[in-house]
Amino acid sequence: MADLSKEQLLQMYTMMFRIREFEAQVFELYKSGLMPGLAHLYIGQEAVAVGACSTLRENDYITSNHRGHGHLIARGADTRRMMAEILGKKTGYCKGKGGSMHIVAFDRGILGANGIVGAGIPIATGAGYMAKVKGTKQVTLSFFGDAASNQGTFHESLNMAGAWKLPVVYIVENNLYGISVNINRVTAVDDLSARAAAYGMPGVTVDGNDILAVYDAVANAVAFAREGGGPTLVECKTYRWRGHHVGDPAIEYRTREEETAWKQKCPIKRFGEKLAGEGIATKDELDGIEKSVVEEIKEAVEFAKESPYPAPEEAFIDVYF
Amino acid sequence: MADLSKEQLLQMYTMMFRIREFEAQVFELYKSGLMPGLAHLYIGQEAVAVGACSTLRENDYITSNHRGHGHLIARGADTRRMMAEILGKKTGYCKGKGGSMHIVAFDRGILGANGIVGAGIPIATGAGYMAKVKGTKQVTLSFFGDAASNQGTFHESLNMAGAWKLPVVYIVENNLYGISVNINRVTAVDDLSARAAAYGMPGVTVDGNDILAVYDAVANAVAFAREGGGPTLVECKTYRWRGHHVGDPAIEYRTREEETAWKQKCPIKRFGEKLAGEGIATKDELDGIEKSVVEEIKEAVEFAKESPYPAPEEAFIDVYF
Amino acid sequence: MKEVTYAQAICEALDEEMARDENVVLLGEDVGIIGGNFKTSVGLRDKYGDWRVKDTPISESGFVGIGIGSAITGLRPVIEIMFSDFLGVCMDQIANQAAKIRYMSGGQVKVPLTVRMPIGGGRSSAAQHSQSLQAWVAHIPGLKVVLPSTAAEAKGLLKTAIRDDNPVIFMEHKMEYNKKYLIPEEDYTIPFGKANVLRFGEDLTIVATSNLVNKSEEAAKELAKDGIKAEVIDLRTLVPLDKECIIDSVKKTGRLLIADEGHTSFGISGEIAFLVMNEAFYYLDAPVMRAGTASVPLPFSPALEYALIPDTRAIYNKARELAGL
Amino acid sequence: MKEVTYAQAICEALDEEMARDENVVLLGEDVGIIGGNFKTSVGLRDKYGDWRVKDTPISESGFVGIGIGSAITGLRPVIEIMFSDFLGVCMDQIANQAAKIRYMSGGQVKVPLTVRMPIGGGRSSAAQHSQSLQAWVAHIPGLKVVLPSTAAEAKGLLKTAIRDDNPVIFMEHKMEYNKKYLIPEEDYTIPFGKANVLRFGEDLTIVATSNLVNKSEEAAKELAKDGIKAEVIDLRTLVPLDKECIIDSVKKTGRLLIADEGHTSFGISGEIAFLVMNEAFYYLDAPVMRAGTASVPLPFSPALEYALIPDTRAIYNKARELAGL
Ligand SMILES: Cc1ncc(C[n+]2csc(CCOP(=O)(O)OP(=O)(O)O)c2C)c(N)n1
Ligand SMILES: Cc1ncc(C[n+]2csc(CCOP(=O)(O)OP(=O)(O)O)c2C)c(N)n1
Ligand SMILES: [Mg+2]
Ligand SMILES: [Mg+2]
Repeated sequence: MADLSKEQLLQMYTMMFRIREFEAQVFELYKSGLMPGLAHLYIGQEAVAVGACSTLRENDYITSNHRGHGHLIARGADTRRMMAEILGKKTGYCKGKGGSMHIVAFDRGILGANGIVGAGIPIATGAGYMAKVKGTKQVTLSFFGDAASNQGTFHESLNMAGAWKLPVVYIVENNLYGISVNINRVTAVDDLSARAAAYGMPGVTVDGNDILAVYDAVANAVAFAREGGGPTLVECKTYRWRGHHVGDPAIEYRTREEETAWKQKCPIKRFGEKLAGEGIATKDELDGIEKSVVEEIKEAVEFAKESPYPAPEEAFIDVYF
Repeated sequence: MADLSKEQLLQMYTMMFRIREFEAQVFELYKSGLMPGLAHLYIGQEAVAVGACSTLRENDYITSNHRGHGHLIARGADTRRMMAEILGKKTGYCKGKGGSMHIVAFDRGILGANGIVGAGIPIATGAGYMAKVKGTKQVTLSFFGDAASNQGTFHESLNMAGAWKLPVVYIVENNLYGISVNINRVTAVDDLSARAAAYGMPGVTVDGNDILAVYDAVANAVAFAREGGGPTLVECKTYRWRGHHVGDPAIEYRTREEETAWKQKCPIKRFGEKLAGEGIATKDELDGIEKSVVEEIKEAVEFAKESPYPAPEEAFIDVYF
Repeated sequence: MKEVTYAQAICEALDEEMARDENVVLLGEDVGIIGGNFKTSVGLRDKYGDWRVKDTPISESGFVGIGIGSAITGLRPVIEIMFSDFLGVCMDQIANQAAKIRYMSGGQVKVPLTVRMPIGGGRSSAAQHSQSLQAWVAHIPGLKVVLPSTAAEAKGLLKTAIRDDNPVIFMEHKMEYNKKYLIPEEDYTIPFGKANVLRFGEDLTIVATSNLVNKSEEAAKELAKDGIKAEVIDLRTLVPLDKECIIDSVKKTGRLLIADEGHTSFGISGEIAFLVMNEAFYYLDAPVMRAGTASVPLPFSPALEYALIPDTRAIYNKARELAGL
Repeated sequence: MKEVTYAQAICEALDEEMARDENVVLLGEDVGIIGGNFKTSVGLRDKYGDWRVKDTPISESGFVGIGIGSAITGLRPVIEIMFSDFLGVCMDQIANQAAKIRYMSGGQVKVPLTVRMPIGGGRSSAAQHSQSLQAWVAHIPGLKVVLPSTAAEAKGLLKTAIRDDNPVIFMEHKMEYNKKYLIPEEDYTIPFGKANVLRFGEDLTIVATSNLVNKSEEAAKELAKDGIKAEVIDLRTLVPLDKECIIDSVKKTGRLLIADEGHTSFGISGEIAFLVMNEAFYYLDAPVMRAGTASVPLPFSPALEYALIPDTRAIYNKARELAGL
């Protein structure tokens, strides 16, 4: 953690906990019937989003996927407007038009979550193309899952990024499953980073539950991209604690043992212990952070609940013919 | 050439020359205005189709692409019905409905040429899935070009074939160009066989102008597939002597030097010299073969020219609602 | 008769056809271990094994292509696309390959392929998981398009689809999966191209698809209270289309309302209106009307979405307007 | 005025817009070194460099997505798809991403993207290279759909498309590329949503798209000899659609023939017929008719293909029938 100040480290801890708490409250809202539709919780994968986004500059970009809350929060999206969007309220980022799977926060360089698996990858590559053409030195991070790496868009995008040395870092969060399907049943390679070789770009696999390992790997990739070296494929091995979405009990397709084993590798607990262990933060400081985050998210939930729904006629705004 | 009898070797020579002569006559028909539309000539790549198809059994399958005449002839399609199809006649394989890019010869296990780049790859994979499910031990060869290996269908198909060990051999004919675009301008890897590693399957690159090298590589892959070992990606480096299609002079995007250099590596001349050099066939035998093939193709052209066009109302046959 | 849900009826059709013909296989995302995202193949993997009920990677173009290649070479595959919205990632295999191969080959090969997918809004699934894209596939020659409105139809029509030697796009409605219906005990199939007249009437005709059929029936009951006798026709299949049934009804009633959940603009209602205008022009007492989804992407918020998707009330109101009330 | 081909007019529009705005870039297969498969970007790579005129791999989903991502972040890309038939391999990026992102984001982002592609048969290109798929894109809210019928229109409408802040699907006709036309010398644009009345008449209206506009004009000349005065309307854009122009004309003539090369079945003619029926029902003296491509895949052999694609004679004959002769 050489190059990270205490402030940055605590900020990273805060972000991870903010995601955890945010998702916990989304789950509550779902159970209490206040959330329309479904949501895909990020709990267990916090180290990936936070480790990766901590390497970015203000004007960099990210694209996300259906499991996007964590990426957005890590990139600094406003939890109030996010929560409002998830409840379908007018005060949400998308005025209620997007919902959990489609949150865009353009002011934070968040080009969008996406409901189509693999569809954000070419879009991220396009942001990279823009940066290359205009020489803006901006870097784009593209977050997607293991299963998305089997979509044609993954292949087509990484091939072009590799050939044209576009400043994009592809982050595949390998949480072992695409809904109910274990990656080993549908893909013969163990490390998805091995696919980088097919595109002439570096590929690296890291422990996705170790935020500092993620930070280091992505920081290198971002620096490489910014200097014109081209793209990198970073595989982060991790696990989603909850079902595929809030309504999935995840009973049939994975074992309780597997779940417990991974929960023992909790990325937040682990990072907290490291910070305490190395005397960077006291237990009290961390507790203090958690308390204030709980408060913040409680307010976000209140804000979302109290916000009005959009008026029906607003459905006809924001589309052009 | 250990395991190949003289008869087989001469058969292979005959096939290569048959393709060369067939394509030469297609070009003539185009220039004389007798051929509707366009055609993509296989001249220069004969060793790939013939070397690969010579490894197959009667009931095996192949899928082809837009540059398909060579694959079909190598697989034993009737040159008369092919030529008739290319001229849009009723006696053609597809009764004039398909044309050069869509010839199917189901009786020869030819599942079809294809006008959509990369689209034959999943179809070949499906034939492999059938063979796996039914345990028929049939193997499918899928022919496609370097540029097709950048389509999402390539990625999705090879991933499934690798994961499920399907009996399919993927043959990428790397002739350096997709129309006018050199592969090096759009892809960062030199050997496309390197992509096999992304799917957990063996990958091999061979000299596509050396028919015996192609034969050996594909024979191994076919045997491996037949025994349940799964798919292989075989890259054959070769070159198309003509433009992308009969109407393309191929002036702007490649040099005359490059063309000459490759023509000096003529796969037919090379194989003929080897056969003569090793005393397997005399110059006269080879000349005899060429003469009879010229005759055969002349007849095919005559047959095609004399055949009637389909009646307009036939357009409404073979489609079902 | 027995009571099953729409999803169970689909599962029964798959089960019966797989038992009947070992060449029938099912491939799709999550169709195996968990029995499908909408529970339409529960228990089938245990019964028929992993090869005949295959969980696929997220590679729609690839596995639709596997369906085509295996169909041409001897299987009778059923492919599940998790949402019809995902047609976008595999449209080439469906529209340029499956639909055209038989024709392009001059009839040498047949493609006994069924591609199933849910359509419809109403679950706050937003713009990429709520579309009803029947207009895309109905426009492509070589594809049959089926839209079952009840569990009984879903089962009978799916069995017909699986036995068909040509590609069939089978569109199920999301909001129907968990609804209970009575279906026949015995083995049965329902033919394509034969619409079902659910209710007879002289005042106006409502031609409906998928889950708007049920809503149209409800609307008709309301209309009856107003003294308006509406004839309700369940199209069942868009391709083939039962023109005769539609025309005969309109000739009788002189008024037609088309109820289809797709976006109205350049959707399927235009074709039916064109047909009716050409075959029953002088019988029409009023312009053909339609109830469909407004032409904007489907928004997430229920506050916005519900207003856009036609419901019983919308159909009722349009019908009253059509009747001149 | 000066004489240029339809292809050159497109090239001029690209050149002028690239010179005017450095954010305009062109990506597609073979658009660079050889200046495009149909020669619509000759010389542009030499002039603007490899990054602004990019030869892409055969990865339509990927490079349409590059168009979207770069459009959202500041470029104004023009993407060339070599044939409209290939929409099948990139429809998700076009219909689920480009068309919906602005809406789904609640208006936070705009997508100034133009996607060009040729449509049409007549070149013995067979089933996968001859389609006119305007019905697919016109059905999706969020996409503008443009079909220029002449070189002058191609240039003026393409410049408007490039300057538009929303995704525009720009469909060029293959058979037009090498035709010569006179176009204005000076810089000009043509607005979307304004149809062009090419010929005035009282007896019937022909509403046409793309290269059937020219054929409709020719047919109208023939009809004039028979004493039938046909009004010919060039739609120019399907979305936005100039309803007023169509309705006004039909109110005058009472008879409408729609000429569009797409497959007639579930194609765009139904929507126009529906519209006219609803807005001019009592002015119609006869059912709306249409000239389009029969609903079978396009066959290769000229002997089969020509009979299926509407030509001047087909339009003429339909019009006579419509006029009651
Ligand atoms: C093209 C497409 N196919 C299928 C789906 C349905 N779907 C949504 S999420 C998902 C699994 C994605 O798995 P992965 O990419 O590993 O991300 P994770 O959910 O594990 O975070 C699937 C199949 C979709 N949204 N888009
Ligand atoms: C999806 C799709 N995109 C583009 C095309 C146009 N096209 C036809 S052949 C071709 C180049 C194919 O190159 P390659 O795969 O290397 O085969 P080769 O022509 O070199 O034999 C292209 C771009 C197409 N037919 N299909
Ligand atoms: Mg996953
Ligand atoms: Mg090539």
